[in-house]
Amino acid sequence: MSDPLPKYWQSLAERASDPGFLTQAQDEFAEPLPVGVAATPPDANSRRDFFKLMGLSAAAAMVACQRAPVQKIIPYVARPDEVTPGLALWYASTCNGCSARCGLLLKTRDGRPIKVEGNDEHPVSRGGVCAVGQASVLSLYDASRARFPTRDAKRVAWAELDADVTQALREASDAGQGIRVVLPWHLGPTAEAAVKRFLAAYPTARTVRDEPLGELAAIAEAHRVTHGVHAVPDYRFDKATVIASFGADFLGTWVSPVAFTRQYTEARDAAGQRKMARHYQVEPMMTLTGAAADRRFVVAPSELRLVLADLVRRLAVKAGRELPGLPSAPPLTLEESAKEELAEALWAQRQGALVVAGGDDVATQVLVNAANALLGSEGRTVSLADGTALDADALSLEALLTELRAATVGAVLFLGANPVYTDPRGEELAALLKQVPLTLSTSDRRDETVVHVGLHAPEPTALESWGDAEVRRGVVSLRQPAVAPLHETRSAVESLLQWAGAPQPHYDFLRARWEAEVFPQAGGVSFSAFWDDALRRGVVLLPVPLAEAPAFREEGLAKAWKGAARPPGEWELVLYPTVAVRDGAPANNGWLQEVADPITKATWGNPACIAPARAKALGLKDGDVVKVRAGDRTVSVPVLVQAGTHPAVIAVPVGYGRTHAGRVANGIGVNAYPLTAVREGRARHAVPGVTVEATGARQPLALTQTHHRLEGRPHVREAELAAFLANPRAGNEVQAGHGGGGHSLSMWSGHEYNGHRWALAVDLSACTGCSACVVSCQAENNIPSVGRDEVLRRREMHWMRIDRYYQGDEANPQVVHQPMMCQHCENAPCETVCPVLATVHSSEGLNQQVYNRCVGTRYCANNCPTKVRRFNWFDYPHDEPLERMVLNPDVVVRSRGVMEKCSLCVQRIQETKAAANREGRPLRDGEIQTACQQSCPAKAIHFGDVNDPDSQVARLAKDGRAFRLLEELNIGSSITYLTKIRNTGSGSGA
Amino acid sequence: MSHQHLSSLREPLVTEPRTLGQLTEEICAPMERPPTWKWWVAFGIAVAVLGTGAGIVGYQVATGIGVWGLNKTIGWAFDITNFVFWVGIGHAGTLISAILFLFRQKWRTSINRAAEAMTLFAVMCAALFPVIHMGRPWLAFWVMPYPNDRGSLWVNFRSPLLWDVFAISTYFTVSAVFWYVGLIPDLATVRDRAKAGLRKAVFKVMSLGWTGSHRTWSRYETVYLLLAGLATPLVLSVHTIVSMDFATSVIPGWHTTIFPPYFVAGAVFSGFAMVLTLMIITRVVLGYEHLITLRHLENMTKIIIVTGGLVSLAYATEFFIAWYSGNPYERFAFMNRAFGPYAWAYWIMVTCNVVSPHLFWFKKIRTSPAAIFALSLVINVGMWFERFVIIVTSLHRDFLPSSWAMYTPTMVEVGTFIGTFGLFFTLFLLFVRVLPIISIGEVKSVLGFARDGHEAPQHPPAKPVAEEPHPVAHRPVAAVPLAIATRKDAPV
Amino acid sequence: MKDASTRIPCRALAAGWLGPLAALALAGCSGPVNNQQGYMPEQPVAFSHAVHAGQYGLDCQYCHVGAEKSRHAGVPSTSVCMNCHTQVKTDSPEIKKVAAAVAENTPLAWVRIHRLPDHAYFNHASHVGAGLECQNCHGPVQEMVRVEQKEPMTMGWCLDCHRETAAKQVSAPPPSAPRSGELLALSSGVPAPEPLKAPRVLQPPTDCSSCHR
Amino acid sequence: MSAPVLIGYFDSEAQVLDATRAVREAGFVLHDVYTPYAVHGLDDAMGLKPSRLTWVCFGGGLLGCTLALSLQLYTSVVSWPLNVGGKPFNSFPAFIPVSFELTVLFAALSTVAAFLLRAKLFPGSRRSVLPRVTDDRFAIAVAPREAPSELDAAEDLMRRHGAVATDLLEEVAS
Repeated sequence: MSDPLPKYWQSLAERASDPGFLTQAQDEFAEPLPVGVAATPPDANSRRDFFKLMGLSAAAAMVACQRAPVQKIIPYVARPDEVTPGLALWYASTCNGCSARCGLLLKTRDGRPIKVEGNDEHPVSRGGVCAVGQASVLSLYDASRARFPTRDAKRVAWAELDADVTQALREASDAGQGIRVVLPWHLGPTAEAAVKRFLAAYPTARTVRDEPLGELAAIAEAHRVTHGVHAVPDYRFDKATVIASFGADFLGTWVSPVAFTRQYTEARDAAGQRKMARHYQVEPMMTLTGAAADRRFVVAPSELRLVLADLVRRLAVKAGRELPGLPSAPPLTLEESAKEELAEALWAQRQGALVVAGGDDVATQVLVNAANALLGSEGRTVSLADGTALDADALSLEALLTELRAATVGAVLFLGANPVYTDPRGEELAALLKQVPLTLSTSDRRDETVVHVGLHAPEPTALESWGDAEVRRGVVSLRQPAVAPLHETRSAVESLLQWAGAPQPHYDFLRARWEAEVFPQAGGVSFSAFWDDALRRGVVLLPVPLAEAPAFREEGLAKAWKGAARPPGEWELVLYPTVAVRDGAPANNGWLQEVADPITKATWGNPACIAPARAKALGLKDGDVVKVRAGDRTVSVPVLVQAGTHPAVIAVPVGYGRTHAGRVANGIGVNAYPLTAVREGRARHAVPGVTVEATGARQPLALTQTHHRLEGRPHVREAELAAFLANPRAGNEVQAGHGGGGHSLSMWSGHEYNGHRWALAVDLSACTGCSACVVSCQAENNIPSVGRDEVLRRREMHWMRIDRYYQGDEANPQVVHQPMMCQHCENAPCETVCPVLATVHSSEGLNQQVYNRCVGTRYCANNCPTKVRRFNWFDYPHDEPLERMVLNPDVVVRSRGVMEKCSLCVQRIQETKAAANREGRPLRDGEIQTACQQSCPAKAIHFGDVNDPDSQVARLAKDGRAFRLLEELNIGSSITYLTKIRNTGSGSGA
Repeated sequence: MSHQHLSSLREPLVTEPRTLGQLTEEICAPMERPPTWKWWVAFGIAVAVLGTGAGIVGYQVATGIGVWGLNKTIGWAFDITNFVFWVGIGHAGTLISAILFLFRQKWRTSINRAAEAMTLFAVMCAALFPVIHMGRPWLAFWVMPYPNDRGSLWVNFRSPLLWDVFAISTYFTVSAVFWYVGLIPDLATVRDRAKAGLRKAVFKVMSLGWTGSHRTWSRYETVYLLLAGLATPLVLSVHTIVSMDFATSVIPGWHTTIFPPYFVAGAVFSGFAMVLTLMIITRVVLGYEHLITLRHLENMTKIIIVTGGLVSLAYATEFFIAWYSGNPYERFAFMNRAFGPYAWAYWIMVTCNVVSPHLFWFKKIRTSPAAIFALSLVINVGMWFERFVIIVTSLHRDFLPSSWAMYTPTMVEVGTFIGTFGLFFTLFLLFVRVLPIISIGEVKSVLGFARDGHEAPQHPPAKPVAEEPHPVAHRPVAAVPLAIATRKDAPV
Repeated sequence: MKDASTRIPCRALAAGWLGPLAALALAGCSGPVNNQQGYMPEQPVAFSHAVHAGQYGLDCQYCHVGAEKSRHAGVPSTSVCMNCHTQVKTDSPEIKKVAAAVAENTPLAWVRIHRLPDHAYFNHASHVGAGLECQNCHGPVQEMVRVEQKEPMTMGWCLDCHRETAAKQVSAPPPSAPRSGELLALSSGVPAPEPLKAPRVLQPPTDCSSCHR
Repeated sequence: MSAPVLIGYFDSEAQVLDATRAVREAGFVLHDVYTPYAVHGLDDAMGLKPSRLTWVCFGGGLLGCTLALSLQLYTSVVSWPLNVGGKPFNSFPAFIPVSFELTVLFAALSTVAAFLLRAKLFPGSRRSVLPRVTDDRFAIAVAPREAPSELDAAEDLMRRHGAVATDLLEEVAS
């Protein structure tokens, strides 16, 4: 595939060498016109160039009266009924970004999906969407996607491909050779049905389940051991009164982070419920979840299981139970008091407690099950009955490799799996695939696995295809396409049905299955009415009969003790998924690459985290490249000195170093998957006994924040739960003025705001820092991704960022996240200094930035005390025609040389106001939602009219927890922050 | 009628006094001769630097401000540093001309013309930066208030940048007018010396028909005095307003009331340093040692000691106030200046601006042109760093630690700065070639004072004067051979 | 006798001082760049608004369907023409062009006349909802055989109307869109929402972000 | 009018001062004195009144200040009042710098313009210049009242006060 222009130029030289730069056609503030009123593509004499020349030319006055070039209007020949140019259509759907399957609303304008929002009616995700879900709309327009099926990298027709596949499958089947379908765990019931039909068609066919990080597999396997069910339970953090997590990043990446974040926030709503679940986190490295924890203990990865075993032993003692073969605790680095505190806290709450663990270790999960069983929380905070069963008959990747080595496999089909990249045995797999007669992948791009298979039958993205999901028993959601497939692609379900000899469109298959299986459960008269309603809502709640979950069995427990000794070796490697790029599947996405990791604040790469003490001892600084050796594999990676990391740990994110993901992700970061250990046939992402050596090379890190301490400044305020319950202003006593005592002295009397007055309230207690809002803002407001070089120059363009500060001991600091956007100051320092009135105040209290008036002095940004203004240093690329489709036509694209910043989603304010006006009614509180607010899984952001005394924002602004930034400057910020409440004290709040 | 009293102890302002005619000859001769190879070399270098700078600016305008090293936190650095630096340089010219004129400091006469020219050229260099630092410089005209079809969207008169627009353009205009008015009599002198031809035609137009009429001289003196009186507060206001770019902001390290006097003192300080730099070169190259005497240089070094002291006091006061205010952001900003990542720049500034001027307490240094020259360069460097320190160290770490960042200039920024020196020296070298760089009329009047108090020593004229009839207007006059006959008469 | 200096002082003075001033004034006077007032290009089909909207009195929104609910009034899809012209004047060469376009499924490329710069947001629905006649901005289109831009359509022109309307306290016409609950009330007998107490007084915004965002 | 003018040339400031005073005391009409630089005391000697340009300067400044304030008030308060940083439309203190600058600008430009107009200085002036008066020579021009005999008397007077040459011109411009 040819890339006419690199989306992210790597250097200025590269950009400068673009010969067409000055004459390149680009409209100033170009707004792609909707299909119904399409304009001709701007020609070489666009207005901006015209101005450029005019400004530089001495003959300015003479040419100023020239007319602009002719534009054409291309109307539809026949307009589809539902499309009115200029009006958005929303489709309820289900996310396919990870196994969580959150409910979505897809916004389309003139036939193009332009924004992903959460579906408030979805009972699990409840309106939240994570960064990956938000970014999926950009992946839809990814220019690196496969556009047609191929055989040996050459284009073929679908019919031809189908003929090939069917024949090869038949031959393999006839020869008794295995047919192996490599799949992820969660496909959704309908897709599973299609798989079953395929397996039924070919007796030698079996599934191989591959999940890059093995977390679900470990949980399901542990439940097979302890409960006899191969399933992942439904976790209910909202019902928990104390939470203990052993390395599970359940707010960031583990199982269903969006749903868990909302549940977690509710369990910890100190202001609303006057109580707060205490959260213990035991982990080897700082995760998003650890950053939110009240009590955090840093242990080595190899110690996690030991600490957990010790906990189980203590709980058993408290419960007065004898567990077979319980050894006495080996010596641990974790103090006795901490271990006892943890056990005591959990035991005090018993059924309200919830113990979870991350990682791919089955024994650890077995211990977790034991702990939950001892506490009696099964069926309450963790419910196996409401969980999802996973394919129990699936082969492991190791089994597939064994078969391949024995040459007993006749066909391998990869459906949404990329093991050549994600598995340490990928190289061997790739080599073995060569001898298999039929190899095929349905990946949406020519990825690392596709290059080693013969046939490529590309799938459309989730936004172009049908599907369904059941994330909790009785919660069934539909995925419907928001746009017809952009390319010559076909969904894997349709392909499987085709190859199974039962060709049927995906839609028909889905609808038929729903009619046969879902509708009877839901009850009702008319299926078509039920179906239409299901499509409209996106989710169906089925009545759930009482189910008895199998009980905990102690058999497997003894096995979990084994191998408890801490392995030798100086370093332990932890391979972990980041909040943005996860296992690497969505890597080719500029929004995800550029959103800063909530903890490390790194973009465009995967630096290895090491502990500050260790870094000091070794003389390593941020950006020093080290060589990590695990067995015979080595990877060179720059280090990042990360507070809260265990001194023995080097933690490297996976998902980077892609070679065949596309032009955005290729070559960004290093691929850490090869360092994964393989033990007992399983890929293990905690690798003890690695060596780390400095290379002396340096590779600067593209960080968006380089100073991590507040320097004693009161920008973030927090209080202990007990103190807060006693005094709602606790922690918030620091008032304006350098020495206290707020002042409202001013030379001026200010302006009155008689109508609306918009404001935000941000709850620091709820915010986990997950950064979904950052990506949502980027999508809504046409914010460019600027690339690694520009981030290195500290020029990221995000209108909204999340400041992350550390307090206390850098070995295990307390963390606070502060979403930071334009504060819409009443007395805005930026406005006063703009010479051309490009930024002034609106009558509704907004600090407006008028891009087309801006001449770009940057004085406003200098004078902004919160540094939220962003300058267009260059014309950031919006030149890939496909990727331009994602632009929001209600927001202009800014040209170079102008300042931009958060507008509080003024386009949404106006759209909703205009709608209310047309209906002749007043606005309702909560009717307008900013993009950041909408996507926030924790519902930490509230928008509204402070002039309306009944609005939530007005109430929050008067709350005891409310404070505003830099009040002593008398800037009159419109953004209210609410103090962060922690529950670290012993026993007072739980 | 009598002249004002002059002490007999007073040293002559112009040594080796000579006749009026010799003086005219001496000042005008360099510009009437073909340029020397030295001039050509210097001019060639200056034009090359200017051309390179223009190319760099063109690249920047075509590509975007991104070619500079600025970022989301540091929105100004080299650009505004250079702007303030050049505006500061531009201060001494009008100050020497206007304030010293009002204070009747007759010693100004040898240096005021060149100093004023320096002002103009420096202000040109300075004015370049506010334009090219814009993201969209082709829209720079939007800072002017003019009626338009945007509902008549005007400009923000509350913005210090807009004040700057008015201050800098007024300063440039008034300085140019002041300079030009001062030039008119000398232009007439050059006109009357020139043979018919292009030179004569050009100077004829430029001298506006000046005849030396005393009725005009009398009004001229009034105008000159008025302009001096207007220029003096103007000079002070310009740097005051420039300082308000910072002082009216909210950024710790910028938001201080001491800035106006501090900036004015700094500007005078740096301006005099630049005048010294240029004058020392000029007097050597053009052989003006007797016109720009050691006494001139020494007087200027004394001003440098005073203004250097003022600047030092300002530095100290800033620190004191930062501590005394109790404002933690202020305190941090100043600690960060002195001990933060840009401490090296701060200590360069202190060394150059606080320590080095004190060397002028030594007479030996004060009277050694080479030493003065070296120190003037040191002070210029120091004053550049002062602006850099104020701008960059205040911005790079302000209120929210999350946004703290570092700044490193790019070659484009350095190149642009060097390019402005090309512009400055190109203009200055042209000025040296085409206009009398010393005010002939004023030096003549000073010569009169000198001559009245001291018996003029006899000495041969500097150079034989061509035996050609002096041009006498366009109307032939019958009885003027005498005029030529008395040309070489001994002084009366 | 008169010296040259006393003969022509006025002319010379004028040449000396006013010349450069005049040059400056000329250079500074640049007309509104986006003002296409009077623009009347030829269209691919000689469609006459005078006939359709004038003579036959077709409602503007019969063809421009988006005007009431969307930011775009919308140019009608080609098939809309064929609603009538499958029967009417089918032999006209202009109609044949349209019919051919429909048959070939290729859209007609009309020349855009009224256009605001990309950085100016304009919403037809808000203006139609506020009771503005199309002619207020588009001129007497029903009299135009070939459409031309009548009004300057500059920012100042927009603002003048917004300011005047605000000053005059004009009331909005009754809402065009059904209010929440109204349709439900019609079909199911649920109590209808409260009737509007008073017509809304138009508050045309003059905030920058109303149009620039 | 073509009355001849008598020119006397002098070599020094002192002589020309003496001669001027003498010519005027003798009752001759002093047309003008031409000098290469501004000779102090010559105003007295010629009996010139103080210039009224100071008033022009004051008026210009007043005009500039008024215009500046009116412009700022009109644009910020009347034409399109905008809420800038919460400051009132009439942010008077912020209007002072521009008012000051325009005051100075108008004062300076109007003074110089008035001077140039009054002194009839303009580009393209073709006025004749006496030889060497812009170099090292001083000249007194006497406009005779009546007969040529007067001219002789005047010439004699100037010669006595040190004139190195005299000349008779039909007319010179002042």
